Amino acid sequence: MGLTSHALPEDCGGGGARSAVTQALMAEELACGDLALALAILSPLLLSLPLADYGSDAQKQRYLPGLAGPDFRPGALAVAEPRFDSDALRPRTRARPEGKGYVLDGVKCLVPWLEGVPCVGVVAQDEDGPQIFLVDAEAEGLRAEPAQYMGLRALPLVELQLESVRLPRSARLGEGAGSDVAAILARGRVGLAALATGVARAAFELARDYAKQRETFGAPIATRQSIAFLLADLATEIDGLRLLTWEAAWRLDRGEDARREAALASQQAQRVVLEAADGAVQIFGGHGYVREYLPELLLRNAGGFAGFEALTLV
Amino acid sequence: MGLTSHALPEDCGGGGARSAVTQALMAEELACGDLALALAILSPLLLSLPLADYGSDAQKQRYLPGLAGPDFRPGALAVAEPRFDSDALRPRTRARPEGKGYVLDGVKCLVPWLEGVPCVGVVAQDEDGPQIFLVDAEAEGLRAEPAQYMGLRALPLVELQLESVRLPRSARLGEGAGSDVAAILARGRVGLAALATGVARAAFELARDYAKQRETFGAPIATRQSIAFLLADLATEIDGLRLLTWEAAWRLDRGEDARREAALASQQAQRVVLEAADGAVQIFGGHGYVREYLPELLLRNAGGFAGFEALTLV
Amino acid sequence: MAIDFELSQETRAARDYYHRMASEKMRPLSRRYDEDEHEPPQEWIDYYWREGRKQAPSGGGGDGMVRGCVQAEELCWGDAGLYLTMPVGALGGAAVLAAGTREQQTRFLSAFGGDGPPIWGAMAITEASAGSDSAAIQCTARRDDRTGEWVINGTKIFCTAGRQASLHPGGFVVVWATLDRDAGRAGIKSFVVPAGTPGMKLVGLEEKLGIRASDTATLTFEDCRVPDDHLLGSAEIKQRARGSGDKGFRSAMATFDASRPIVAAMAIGVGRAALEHVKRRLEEEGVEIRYDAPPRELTAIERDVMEMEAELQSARLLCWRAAWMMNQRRPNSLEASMAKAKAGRAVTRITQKAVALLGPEGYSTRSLVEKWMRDAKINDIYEGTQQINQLIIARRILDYPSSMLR
Amino acid sequence: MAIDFELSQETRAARDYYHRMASEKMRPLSRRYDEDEHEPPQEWIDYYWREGRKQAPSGGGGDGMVRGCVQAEELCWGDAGLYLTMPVGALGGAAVLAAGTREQQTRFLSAFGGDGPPIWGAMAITEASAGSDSAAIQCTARRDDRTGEWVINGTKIFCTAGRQASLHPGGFVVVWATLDRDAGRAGIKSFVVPAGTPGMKLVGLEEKLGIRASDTATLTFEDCRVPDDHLLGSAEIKQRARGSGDKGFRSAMATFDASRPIVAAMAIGVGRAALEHVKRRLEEEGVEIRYDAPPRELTAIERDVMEMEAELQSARLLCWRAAWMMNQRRPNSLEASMAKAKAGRAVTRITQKAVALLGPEGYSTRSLVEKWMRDAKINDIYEGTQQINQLIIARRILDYPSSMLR
Repeated sequence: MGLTSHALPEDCGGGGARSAVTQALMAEELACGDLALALAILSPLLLSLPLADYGSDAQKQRYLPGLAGPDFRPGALAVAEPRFDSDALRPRTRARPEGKGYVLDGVKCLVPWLEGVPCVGVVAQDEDGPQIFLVDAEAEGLRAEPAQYMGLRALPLVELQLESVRLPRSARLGEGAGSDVAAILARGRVGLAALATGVARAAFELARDYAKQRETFGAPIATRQSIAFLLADLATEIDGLRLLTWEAAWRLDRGEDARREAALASQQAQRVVLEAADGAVQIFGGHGYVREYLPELLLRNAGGFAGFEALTLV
Repeated sequence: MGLTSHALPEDCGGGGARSAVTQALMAEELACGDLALALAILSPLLLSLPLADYGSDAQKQRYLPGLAGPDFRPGALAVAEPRFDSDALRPRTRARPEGKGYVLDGVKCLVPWLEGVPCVGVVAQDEDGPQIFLVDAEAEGLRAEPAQYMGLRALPLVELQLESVRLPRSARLGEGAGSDVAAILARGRVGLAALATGVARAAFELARDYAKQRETFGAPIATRQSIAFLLADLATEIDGLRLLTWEAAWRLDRGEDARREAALASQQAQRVVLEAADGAVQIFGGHGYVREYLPELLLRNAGGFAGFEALTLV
Repeated sequence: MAIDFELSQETRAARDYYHRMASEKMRPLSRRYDEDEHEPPQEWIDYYWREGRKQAPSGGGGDGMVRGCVQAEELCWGDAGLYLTMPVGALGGAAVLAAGTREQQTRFLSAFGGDGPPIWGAMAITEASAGSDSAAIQCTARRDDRTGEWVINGTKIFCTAGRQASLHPGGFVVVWATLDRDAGRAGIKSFVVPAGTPGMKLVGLEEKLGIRASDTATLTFEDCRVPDDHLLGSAEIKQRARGSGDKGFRSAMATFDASRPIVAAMAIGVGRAALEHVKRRLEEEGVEIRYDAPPRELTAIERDVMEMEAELQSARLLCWRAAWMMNQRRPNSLEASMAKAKAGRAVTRITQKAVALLGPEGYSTRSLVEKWMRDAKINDIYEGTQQINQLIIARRILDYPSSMLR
Repeated sequence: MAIDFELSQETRAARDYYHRMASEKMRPLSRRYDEDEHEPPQEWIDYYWREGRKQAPSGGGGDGMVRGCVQAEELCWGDAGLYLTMPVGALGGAAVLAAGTREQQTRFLSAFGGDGPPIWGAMAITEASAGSDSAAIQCTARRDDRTGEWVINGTKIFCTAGRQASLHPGGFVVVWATLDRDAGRAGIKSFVVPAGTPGMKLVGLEEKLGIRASDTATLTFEDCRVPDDHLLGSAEIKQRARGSGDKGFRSAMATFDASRPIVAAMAIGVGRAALEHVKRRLEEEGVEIRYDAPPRELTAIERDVMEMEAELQSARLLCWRAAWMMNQRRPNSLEASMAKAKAGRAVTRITQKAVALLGPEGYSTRSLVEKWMRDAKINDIYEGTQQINQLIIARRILDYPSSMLR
């Protein structure tokens, strides 16, 4: 559909119009529709962007044509680990050099795993620090177990068990040169901030429309300052978050180091998305608590942003 | 006036009715009147309570009669230090054993220093950890320099310079046995929480009365939900803070370790007092910003609680 | 004035008893009945009916409401959804106690102490277009002078335990209906509709964010007839005395004054479950909370945990104060709303923070933290939303009638 | 759609210029004029009038409002109180620009570019019983048909720079007064009252929490006469067309739309001063801010500083957006209020947090942090309180007229 391939270089079969700002806009729009669907649609970027940036020629040739082609081909990146202090830059998943390759051991979680995913980029610690390893979905020793979370129920997510997964040296992204995982994760944080903006906006718009239509004591609840000011604050916070996100993306597009901006945007994102979803549930009252309406779904999705890592990239 | 002597044991000339809960009630009431005045009136407790709890017989005989007597005799305790990471339990002020006594060096700040203060308890690090040293106001090497802060303008506060202040061994509170400074400071934290409750209540009451009387667009501003709900939240938070403070004081009266409760109460206190004072300024609008009305004074006083340490004890 | 935070010995015994029950009987079922949303938790119901309620410590009166709060906290620490499925009179029973005659109380409530099969009470007040605005009730009750019966017509939503109460013989639903829509609050009365009464029909069950073990029913009443003496209170509509004559409505509100501290305590139980879980996990990971470290040395987690603890304890003390005032028969509607407002918000934040602090682990259904976040949020909504409670507090502190502040 | 956060080269040059001015000319005077509250900061005024305004980079137009914001931020980073004492047209000048004819603009404003002694413009709108509620203005203007003059009577409070503007010949105060109290907003008009006009009297100066270098005056007008052509806009009262005909009032509001981004930028300058101070002190103490550490490893201080930075930058971007929209001549009243509301609140919190983070050091008058906390708070109050801006935002997003949401 072009949504995820237009950003790839032309020699990789893409549209050659790489722009983090554009990706952020797209991520917000899609997430404003539905976060799970957005993550599914955007999943090819999880592989294609790091490949485009850091992949060796052989790696690009092998994987990119599929990801940039006319058929939808999902991608997967395994960053988070199922523990209390999951730290993307210091993964406990290890890539131990052995003979002519690596042996990977560890557990990853919150990995999007759509039907037909060809391979997954696994962040693991090797002798150079955190690096990404391209592991075929069918590799021996790799087990993808469906996992359930509070939200994102419409997205197939798995916990990945890696037990002595043997890989050739050529499976390391960028091979000898490796990749800059911190920079990739900064792109993931901006992506999360954009997704959060979308979810927050969806919550705000639902709440605003409901507040105008729902009457108590003879007047729409939006005419009460407690509701109206909550909506005003949400609108302001969401706009502020969007601008922070755009600025971080814009810096990325200029080739600047945007780790600080990405960190600030994603910190704000966690707060704002939760406030917006919680606010929508509150404004919907009892109806906000039932699955017949969307706010409860938004709250369940919003509740995960503190644990999400790189579910899309910009 | 009895306010500060009734808590002392009868054999020290006091009323024998020691109760942290009563002290907390008193501190709240006085601080609701005026924080600076409250600190002045309660200052004898800064010396008399630690003396009653830890003082040697000789120390009690020397100092307590004056503090418990019919005339007001101020006290002073020097805990905070003028640096960014002032830490009461790890003071940089040192008490170095030398010969038959100690030599004190360091700087203390935010020390109440009323006319006629006989001596000051200085928290300094010695070979046993943090200890309190009773230093005569006239001691050689001790210099009290008036210091100005954002608030508390009506209270004489000084920065204490200690340069090679030589003290006999008998100047250490509790002498050989020493004192439990952490426990004394926990009493100070409960005291601060009670004072904060008083300041917050003053701000709330002013704001409530003003909101009922001030009209805009033809109605009292208290009839607008944004103002009314702010007042409702402040009332709730202040009651919650008061209960936390009372509970911590009640535990102290039962002889329990209340450091955790004191820490929680003082953490809440810092937040609530600032929210209440800021809320009062906000509700007073332009009048909240001028010195003709009290909210600005309350905000300046409230702003210091994060830096205050043991300005009264319970 | 004596300030004392000590629970009575009997209440402490009750706390230990309910804590064991929560830990041994409820927690093991938590995840299952969260997932099987519309399945009644039969083993829990049976246990409670056959053993749990009978072995509960009793006596040593005087602190009844505080003990009720302690019980609610412990059991909701176990599972808030399961707590709401307990075979008890619940809000229905509370309404009978608040507005019924002694004879009605005996007639409708004694079976809850009996040895038949388990039964439930429930309260049906909310309607699609009357949420916070109870005075807008459209459900009608008309007297059939021929038979002396009340004929009820209307639809009620969000009726907690409405399925159990309407289906199992012996239980009942207290339905709020108006005798005269033009009379506003004065015309609103409550009626005891026994389970199985023809015309009362369970037409739907909500699928919810949390407290999924508990059923939230939609009930319709179509020419549903109950005998004359199923009306709680008086049938008289005090004409033109809107401000003062609405006793039926007032007794509903009195029910809320009594139930709000309990709801606050329920919230606190859920929040405590999440907080304790976080603290235990931190301990397991070797992370210590240093309570007397200077603020500038704390880690973000230490400060978060301390804030969560302070918020929870502050809510708990507000809750106990409101309950203690009820025990003293003092008016407590201000304090009850403070407790409810504070607990609902504090616990919403505490559980959201708990999920965030634990990262992917907190978000996974492998632990119960994500469930507690979902369960907690109901406390900000039912029995008066956050906003309604703020309104009540504001009116009290400003001394404004409801006409001045809406 | 092009999204670009790059400031133009000229604006960056202006930023550097004003930053140097702030750092070299304002900061050294900050504490002194905070303490000597009613002493005009003569050396600063003279410097600005004789050199500062003349050497300012100019040209490269198109981003005027953004540049105004950048200038305000830099100078208020220097000192917000001193910024408000600058000899400029300020809100008085803005009112003349917004509602005056071209001839009036030339007549009243050209002296600000001249070489006489320094002069000031000011705006007098607030009254004791008309704060947020500008339409309740009681100050009257009556036409003397004999002389063709306007005769103004009333008292104005909270008039920023009102002393300087009313005393120094060449300057002026724009006074808002009603031609007809019964006409509501439609009757409200603005008048240019030159400094020294008989009948205009400085009767008081406020002692304030912060921005003490700036004078906040109470001015009385007793039969104060100004010529016919000192009225800005038309004298006509559009009868009975309250919703639409209040152009005089509207131009006041338009002034606020234009001034709010500037006020937001001023707030941001103060907040940045405090934040930079905290960061520098932390650096001096060897405390590092690790931006890409996982949240669970952050210290409380690191998280606080990151939050402060994010809040400040978010406010700054909202401010620039509102300014950029003005440059594009797009309606920006929603965005201007968002910027003002966000900046006022963010900076209030940032400066309070800065004081708290630094403990006794932050509370002491030895550093400027405590002053910045006092200065910052005005931004939550003047030019529309937090509440007024929330109201404006809410009306816009809900598409409600003011009658629906008060």
